[in-house]
Amino acid sequence: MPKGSVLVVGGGISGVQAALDLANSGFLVHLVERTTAIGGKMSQLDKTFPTNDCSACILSPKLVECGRHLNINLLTLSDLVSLEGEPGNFKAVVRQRPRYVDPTKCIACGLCAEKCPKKVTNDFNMGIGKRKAAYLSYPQAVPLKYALDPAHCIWINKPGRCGVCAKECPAGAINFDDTARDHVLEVGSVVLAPGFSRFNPTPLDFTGYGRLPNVVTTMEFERFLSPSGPCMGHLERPSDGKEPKKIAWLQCVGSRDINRAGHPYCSSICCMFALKQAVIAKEHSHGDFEPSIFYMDMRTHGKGFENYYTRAREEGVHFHRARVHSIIPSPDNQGNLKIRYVNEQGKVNFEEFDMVVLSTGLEPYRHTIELASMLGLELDADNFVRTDSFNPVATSRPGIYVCGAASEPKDIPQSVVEASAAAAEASRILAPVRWTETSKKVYPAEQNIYAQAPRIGVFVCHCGINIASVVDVAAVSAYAGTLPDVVFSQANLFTCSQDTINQMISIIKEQDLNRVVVASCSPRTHEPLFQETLRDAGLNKFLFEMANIRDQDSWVHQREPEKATTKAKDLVRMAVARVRGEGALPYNTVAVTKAALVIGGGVSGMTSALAFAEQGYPVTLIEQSDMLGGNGRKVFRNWKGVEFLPFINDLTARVASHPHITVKYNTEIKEASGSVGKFSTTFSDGRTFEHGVTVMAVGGEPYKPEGQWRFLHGVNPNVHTLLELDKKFIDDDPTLKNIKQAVFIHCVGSRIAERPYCSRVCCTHAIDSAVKLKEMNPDMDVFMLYRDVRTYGQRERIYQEARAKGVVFIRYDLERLPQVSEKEGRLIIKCHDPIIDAHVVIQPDMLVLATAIQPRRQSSTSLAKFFKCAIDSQGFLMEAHMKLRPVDFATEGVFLAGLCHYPKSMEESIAQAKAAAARASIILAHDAVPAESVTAVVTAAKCTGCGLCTEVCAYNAVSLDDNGISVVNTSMCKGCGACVAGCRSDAVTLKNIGNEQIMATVDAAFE
Amino acid sequence: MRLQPSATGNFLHWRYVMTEIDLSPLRADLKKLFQEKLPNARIDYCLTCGLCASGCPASDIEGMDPRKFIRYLALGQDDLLRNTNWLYSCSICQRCEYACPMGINVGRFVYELKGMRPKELRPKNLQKSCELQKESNSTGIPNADFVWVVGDVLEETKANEPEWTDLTAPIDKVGAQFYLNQNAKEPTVEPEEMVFLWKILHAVGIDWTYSSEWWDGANYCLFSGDPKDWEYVTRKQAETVDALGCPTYINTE
Amino acid sequence: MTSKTNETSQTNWEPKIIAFLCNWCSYAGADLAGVSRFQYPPNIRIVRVPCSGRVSENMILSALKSGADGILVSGCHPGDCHYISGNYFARRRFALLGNLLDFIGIEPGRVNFSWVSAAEGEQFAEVVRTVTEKVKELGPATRLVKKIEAMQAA
Amino acid sequence: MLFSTLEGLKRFKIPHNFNVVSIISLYAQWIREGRLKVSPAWNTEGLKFTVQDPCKLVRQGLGDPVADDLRFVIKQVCGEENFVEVWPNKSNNYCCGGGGGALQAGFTENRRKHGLMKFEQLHATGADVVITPCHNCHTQIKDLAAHYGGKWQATHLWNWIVKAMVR
Repeated sequence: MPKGSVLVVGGGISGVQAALDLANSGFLVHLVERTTAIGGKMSQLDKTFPTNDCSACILSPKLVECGRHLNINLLTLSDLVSLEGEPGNFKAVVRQRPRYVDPTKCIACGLCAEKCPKKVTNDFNMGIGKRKAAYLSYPQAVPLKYALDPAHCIWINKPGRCGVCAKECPAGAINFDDTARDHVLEVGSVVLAPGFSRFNPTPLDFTGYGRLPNVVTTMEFERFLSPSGPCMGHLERPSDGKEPKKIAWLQCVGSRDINRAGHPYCSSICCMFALKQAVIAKEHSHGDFEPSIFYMDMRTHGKGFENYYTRAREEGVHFHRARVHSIIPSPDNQGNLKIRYVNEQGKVNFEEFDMVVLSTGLEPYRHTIELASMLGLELDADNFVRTDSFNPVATSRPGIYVCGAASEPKDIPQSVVEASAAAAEASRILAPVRWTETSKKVYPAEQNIYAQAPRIGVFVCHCGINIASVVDVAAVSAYAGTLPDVVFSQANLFTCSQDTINQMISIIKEQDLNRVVVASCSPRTHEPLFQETLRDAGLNKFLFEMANIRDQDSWVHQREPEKATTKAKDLVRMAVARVRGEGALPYNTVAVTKAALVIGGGVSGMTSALAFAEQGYPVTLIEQSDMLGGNGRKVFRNWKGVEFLPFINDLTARVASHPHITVKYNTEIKEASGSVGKFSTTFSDGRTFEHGVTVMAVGGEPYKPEGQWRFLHGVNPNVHTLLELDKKFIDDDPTLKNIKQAVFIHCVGSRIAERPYCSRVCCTHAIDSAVKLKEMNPDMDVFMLYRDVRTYGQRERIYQEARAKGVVFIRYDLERLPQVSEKEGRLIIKCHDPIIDAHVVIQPDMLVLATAIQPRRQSSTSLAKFFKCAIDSQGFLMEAHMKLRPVDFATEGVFLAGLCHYPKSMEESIAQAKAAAARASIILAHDAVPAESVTAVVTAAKCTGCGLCTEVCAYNAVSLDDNGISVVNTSMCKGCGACVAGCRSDAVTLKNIGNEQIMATVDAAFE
Repeated sequence: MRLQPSATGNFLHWRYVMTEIDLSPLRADLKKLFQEKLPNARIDYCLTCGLCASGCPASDIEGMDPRKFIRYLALGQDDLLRNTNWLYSCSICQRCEYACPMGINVGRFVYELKGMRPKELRPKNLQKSCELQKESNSTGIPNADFVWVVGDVLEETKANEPEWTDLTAPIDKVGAQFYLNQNAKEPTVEPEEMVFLWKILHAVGIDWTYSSEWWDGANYCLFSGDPKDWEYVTRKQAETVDALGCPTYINTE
Repeated sequence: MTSKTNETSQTNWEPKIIAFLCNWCSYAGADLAGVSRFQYPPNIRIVRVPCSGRVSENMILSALKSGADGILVSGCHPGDCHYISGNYFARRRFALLGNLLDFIGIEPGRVNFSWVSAAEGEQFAEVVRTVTEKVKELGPATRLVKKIEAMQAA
Repeated sequence: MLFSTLEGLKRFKIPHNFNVVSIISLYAQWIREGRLKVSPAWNTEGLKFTVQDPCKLVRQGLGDPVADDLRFVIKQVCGEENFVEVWPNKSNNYCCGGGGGALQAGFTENRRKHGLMKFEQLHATGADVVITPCHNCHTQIKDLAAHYGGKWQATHLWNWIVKAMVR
């Protein structure tokens, strides 16, 4: 029998996500982290693109959950030193270096650091500023335990000397004789998420990095921006602490460079990273701030990225399509930097900046390379872990999976998708031993507060500077203390951080609180975290309210601090009034139907279905056409040259023959009802299918060129779209060889007003097609008319290969579209080459249009109705959170994968499909899932039996019993309150959101 | 292609300015020639990012910069490249290649194009310097004059400066440890500048010698772009030093 | 009645507006306005409700009674409602309530209804700006306000 | 000159049994070995020096090591505090515009336009003397001073070494 546990190496966002998915679906996880705390590079970020969320705010809930998860054994300061065995039965030896602080005793009071005399460069802040030898890597670290730095601690190096921390520590947690320990772990699978490191620009002398203090890397600049950074979020430049007014970002430092930096690939995230920093820096500085970005191609190819780029332009970020040779100190004013650049017309410009930020690229982490050689894993030409074209998380050794930037430079959403996909793969062969090595969470006994007078505790949050920079948090906290029934009020720097969470638990017990109000950010993101804290303190989790004084106050009234503070006081008073009237509610659950419905028979749909089936769950896969494969069948090969058709045929065969999968062709959904755990869907053939989870993989469709983007498509026979050209490749069309000249036009229908998004894959697809044509006939002239070449990540290799084969790239923009005309059937294309400022005329035998990918609008909208999921302005399905829940919908139990989410490549769709299955199998792994506790309840005496409530209820959860009194079925009730608003005799109310609570809240707004 | 009169009014400075290029077919003969001759030419790798132009002091001269130069090559505008006087503004200093992400050495193609110009169309006294170089040295003074000037200046120094009476400036001393080359400018125009060097070598006390033939270290045939001439002169210099049997060749720059 | 007017002279008087926002769409839209830092006037006080269908007529009248100068109820666009039909009921309910409000002399523009989705941060800020402007023009609400003149008597 | 010999021998595979060195590295070696004793004492009124890194000697020749030797010698000869560093420098320095036959080719206006960045760079140091260990740089930088109004004199190294020599 295989082992029911998994080893996850690496505690960054990818490792943490994989660990949570695995632990929540029934496996014991050993999470091995090299440093003293999990969070990885993301914890060093101030804000994250494209949502501008504060990184800590969306990361700490996951870290706190991971830190306190019963089935995650967190091993910090640890490395995997050896691994034997085969899939299902691995024996891993993990060496844990000494922390010199006993985690069970340390209460993170910080006295050891305060008193420690030894100053050390703070590598969390990228070497800017100092920390002590006794240290905590960052304020919201998980686990929140101090550690002694063996390299610098005086006592450890010369025993008997210093030892101040041991004297000062109130908990006696310091232990100088702490030694390394080896843990022998028997696990079923291994997931590697060791992350990446940033390119060190010092060897590039022309950047002046390392000699000119005001030349910094993006990671260092991020620490300047961060409120927990060296200068608390106020921008001060290193040389003289002055607030910089003009900053330049230089792109592609260490990437797309085969001369000095030796990295031919594109690091895929630096463009968005620089854009975000420019926008956020502009927000930090009050008044005139001029950010400029020097780039080759602006690569904003992810979901919501192109909008972000457009908004950055509107907000005054200057863009120069020019790379810079050298950065030199300005001769006249001290500390400034002078840049000479040439714009595209060849005009020489000089400009001076207060600071220059180098967008340094990503590199394989040297520990990953050591780890890979120890485990015998193959690396690719760039030293990243080699993965399979059709299984992006599988390494060359079975049973060991990889996710995150260790296999290719990628952004956080893609790393999170791959983490869940790796969880799916890791748990595939362990399905039979689910829940065998895990333990159940036992909550303390719940205190009955029914008879008690309200004793309310209020916790007001600074959220770093996000709230505190506008709202006077201390005043609000003091004011809260004066409110009736409020017996405790406290302000915190980060209420969602683990130490404050633990503090809350003890405060609730010590102060004997029976209701809690947290004034901080939005309940939509943080309510579950705080409700869990109430349960850990023995309090019913529904005795809780939040006052949203950040997203709905400090962030939106930044220029009116006093009014924002008064509003904050009102919101706290309203929350207190609301929580006062609330009572404890039961924890209802819904039994889970252990079956899955997958909608859409393309590659994503099939991959999800297989992932479910291989875990032993029955799946029904419905496809509207009569064939599986979807768009996958129309595409020829990926950029690595691997043809798709053999893979798709094999996948189709496996799906069609798998005992657990029922495929229904020519099937649509007629009607769907129910919610997580208990959906029931009726198909067009009238049959109904009960299932617990749903995965939507309805795919997308190519844009049909029209209007000014038609370029004679459908008029001249030699004009094709990429898919039409692929058809010729698949059919091995002999005429292609004797084409003398071919022209491709990029961005046909994408990145324009009607479709303000980038279709992500057409650059790679078009360039690969050009390379294919050149392979067939090297003497063929091929021209690519592009706006920005977005061959992100290692796809940059195909772009370089195309250029090497003589493909000519000519840039166009919206002001000067290529003109396509024909004379006696011959195509004539006129465009303008900006470099030599000349008009170019080409008369090709073939014109290929890289058309946009758009959503299947009618099928997405109709499905969204059935399953209540949101659709974005472009018609793509809208995930719960763009960054950290990229495969879930806001509606529980429904997941998405493939083109219907956003255009993506085949392997990215495969990763998302496996991820959707992994996230869904968390629900299927449980026999019951929590159902709505906030349900309606009828006071029989008041009910006149008019039946209005039964008519308005969309879930027919209300019915009249035999003597005409209405009764609510709590397992069906979703708590929308339509019946309560409709009832004329105030007979039915919604628990905790009754008319009294709402009216009390409204009245509280006016005291 | 049309001619654009240059500000200076000097006919030689008119520049060919592109207005409309017909790329059907695309005949980039020069590019193909360079690619066959120089395997890692990488002309096509160019990303047109402009980094070279931003680092080149000769950008925006004769309407040209390293990026445009490579672009004209890629788009087959060979006549313009053959005729541009920018060939003599680019000093082949390789600063473009130093930071270019694709490591393209633009100067290498400038060198080739300079060599392709028929000798009579090359700038007069640059070509003349190379011809003289092939005879003896870049300024063309007879070897005997060089030997005489060295001797004369040596005697004058020893006479006027008592502490340097034992100063030497050996010529054709077989078996000397160091061979010293000598730029032709000093003996031709500023002979006294050579004395400083002799004094230093004397103070250090090393065993050195000039040669009476092929003594000029310069090589204008590199600048005129003629590989055969450049080789001829270098080979002559090498033979001279080997004939004297000196193990170390000191370049006075 | 009077305590309200003399306490705030006409010029720097700031209306207080109660906003009932449905949790799934408009409340999320308000959050998005925050994340995108779209600034809007600080006069609204948001009350989170599960669905716009949860807001009944007497809640609005009681809010006016408590002294609200303006009311905003915002839910999902028709068809987007997380609870399928909640916003349809809300729409019909407010069409009828509008007639009653006119009848009892509440100026149009005091009680407002809008659709804002989770992706419409900008639109939410815009709705708040327009409603605040409208209510400011109308001046303080006096019709239904029933304030116990406790301070007055003491 | 160094590049034409070094590169010539390599490119045309000319057999030779000597190695080629720059005299600048020898100066530095001799000073370090004490065989060439120099002292900056002569520089009483603080004459300010800066340097040009000739492309053929540094970037295309022996790289940063010879540029470091060059600076070491200058500082030994004229006093560390009298030396002003230029930016960019060493292997990344600008070309003066005189090399590659530009001086001989006769396009004077273009040559001086090429040298404008070098002029501004040197002008910003405010140095009195620019050490130009290359004959083309020597002529060009002297001409740039004359043309654009620079106050420095362009010299070789050996004059100052002899001035600083301690016998």
